[in-house]
Amino acid sequence: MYDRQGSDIMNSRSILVIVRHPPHGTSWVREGLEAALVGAALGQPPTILFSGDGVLALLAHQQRGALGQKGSAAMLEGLSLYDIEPLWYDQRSLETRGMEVSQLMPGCQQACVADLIARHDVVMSF
Amino acid sequence: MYDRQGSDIMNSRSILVIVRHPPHGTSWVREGLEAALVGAALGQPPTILFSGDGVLALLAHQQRGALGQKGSAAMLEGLSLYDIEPLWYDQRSLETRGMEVSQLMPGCQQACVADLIARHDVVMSF
Amino acid sequence: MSTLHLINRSPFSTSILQELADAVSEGDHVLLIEDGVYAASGTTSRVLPEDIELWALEEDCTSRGVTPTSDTVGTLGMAGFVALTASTDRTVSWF
Amino acid sequence: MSTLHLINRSPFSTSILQELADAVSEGDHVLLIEDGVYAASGTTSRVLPEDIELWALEEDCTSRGVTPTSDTVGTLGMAGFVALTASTDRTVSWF
Amino acid sequence: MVSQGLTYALMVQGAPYSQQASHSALRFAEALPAQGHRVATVFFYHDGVYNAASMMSPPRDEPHLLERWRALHQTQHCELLVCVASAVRRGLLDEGEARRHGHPHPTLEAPFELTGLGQLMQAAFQHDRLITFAP
Amino acid sequence: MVSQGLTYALMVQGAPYSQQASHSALRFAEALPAQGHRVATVFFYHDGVYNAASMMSPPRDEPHLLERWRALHQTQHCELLVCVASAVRRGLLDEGEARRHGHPHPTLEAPFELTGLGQLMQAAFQHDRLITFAP
Repeated sequence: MYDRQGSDIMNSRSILVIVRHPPHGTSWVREGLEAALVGAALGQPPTILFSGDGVLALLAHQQRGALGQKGSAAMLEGLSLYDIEPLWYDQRSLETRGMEVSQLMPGCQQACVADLIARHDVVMSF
Repeated sequence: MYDRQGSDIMNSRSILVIVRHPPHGTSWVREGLEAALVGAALGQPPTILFSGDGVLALLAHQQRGALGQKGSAAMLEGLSLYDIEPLWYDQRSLETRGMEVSQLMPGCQQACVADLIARHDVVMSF
Repeated sequence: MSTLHLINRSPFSTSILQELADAVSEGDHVLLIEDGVYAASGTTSRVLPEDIELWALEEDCTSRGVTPTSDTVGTLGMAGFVALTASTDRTVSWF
Repeated sequence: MSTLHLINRSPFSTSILQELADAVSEGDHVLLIEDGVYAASGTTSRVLPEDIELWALEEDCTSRGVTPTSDTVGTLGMAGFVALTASTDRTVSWF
Repeated sequence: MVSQGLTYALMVQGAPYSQQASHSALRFAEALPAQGHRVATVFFYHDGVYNAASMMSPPRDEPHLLERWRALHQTQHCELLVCVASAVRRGLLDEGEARRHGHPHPTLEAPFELTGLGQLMQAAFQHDRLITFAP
Repeated sequence: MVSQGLTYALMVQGAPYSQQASHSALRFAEALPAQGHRVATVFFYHDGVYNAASMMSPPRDEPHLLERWRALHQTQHCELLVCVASAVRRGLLDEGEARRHGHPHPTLEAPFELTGLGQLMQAAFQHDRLITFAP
């Protein structure tokens, strides 16, 4: 599959994955992260941005769900191993949710959303 | 199926159907109305309340979707034939959406939501 | 006669709490479950009148790393959730 | 270099427009489709900066009985939707 | 806590694996007997009908929702009712519907049953409580 | 309007019959050729995978979404790719996956193909535009 296009095409297009939904209640966060991980495995780590309720996925001290649902915290902590770092977040989304930077897991960094979008060729939303 | 319980049980429990989602974009409105119609066919017409984005289902002059989707306007106009009337709406939801009563289809009436809920035995949400 | 109101969606991306504030009666209970528990910490739930009891489902708080504001929000296990549905007259889901 | 932002959810029960206001750049386009077209009438869309172009998909307005506020919102058919995705550099969906 | 046991109807409107509604409904239903109650009817509506997809094959380290519903049926003897209009358009057909639509094999099997909305309304009339688990 | 034709990838995340996403994606895709463009890849993810349910049987007066996707495949020669991880847990299995999980019959058929997320990322790298149709 990797051969289907030249690697110069691969390298010429940058991808931004935006996560805008909260973890646990739906599968959006996991699905966005899985797409990002596969991009990294193909040699092209996407940029990842948490905005809106997506910033709730960055809260420290999360656990598995009561019925054994995995959540997304473990995946997030592993992203840096695949050169997906930092975990960009929208500061305004944090503020409107009454959250402090100190509540976030390690590896998060404040983003300018408009700039991030303008700097990428393709944007995927989850 | 109708025989499975005595009609006195049937008549002793009142049902309120609350519609809180907009029409067209999802199937919630149609599904709520279909449940209400079946209740009426069983001889027990539910009360129906439009709140939140549900009030958008009451806008006059709606049409079918571009791909032939039916929408809900025709169903709403037929409810009175099944003794489901009036179409109760939450005035505050109307106001926060910048809507006027004059924009609604015929047969709508302002509700006190807290009272409606307290007066029914069972509430179904769509 | 009282009602249990279930909220399972994030209070930040929806206006459910504002809508609910007009729909509750004195003595009603509100239980936050699933993504609704994000309303359990901070000041989000202040739009609700003070004569209603506000609860959050403990297991959904735990998985999300949410600590309820203890003086305004009680926490319940699944047994408490069941008990609330039994002791109230009806349950309304807001989503 | 510009971006097309697609909005398909009701502006009344979500806070997407407020979030979008910080995410747009000068020259970007915003297209309201599906339940997003409820932002096309009235003053809902005023939170967006004035240097972006605001559009609503005509067929979704028609089915919903929505009349866009003509001095601030343009209407487009499906051909116009396609043309916007071609003339901008990327499309972002907000939902 | 309550001396007399109540019968419950649950309406499940959330799709499995994308939304928590099925998980919450199962957790709730499984907690009923400890207080003397039981779930009598589960009605699947909206995208909740997908809970009945008979070939559901989750990874081993994730909950198998269909098996959980089947276990609930066995322990509490509840009906698992699936809205027939919602199911058939989405491709969930029992043996009869499969035959009627010219397909050789069903995609929905017992203990799940395709039924009309009348069964939902009757469950609401008949049981002590109706609880909706939505997406 | 544009002199050179573009290739499009569509990501469809909305479930059929409960959300408008599939309808919007189809309307959009069908409008591409008039301006010289074409859809090269449709990738179904999240509850969008249910668009590929092979026994989907809507009432006659409603659009048959599976048939519309099939027609799109024929006219624009696009791939119809379904995320295999999302599909299998939800009970959508092609012949190989059905065999592997001990089921006698598939619930997903050509022209739909089960593929990994690598194909989604490659479509994003390869085609000129990616448009997401979400619930």
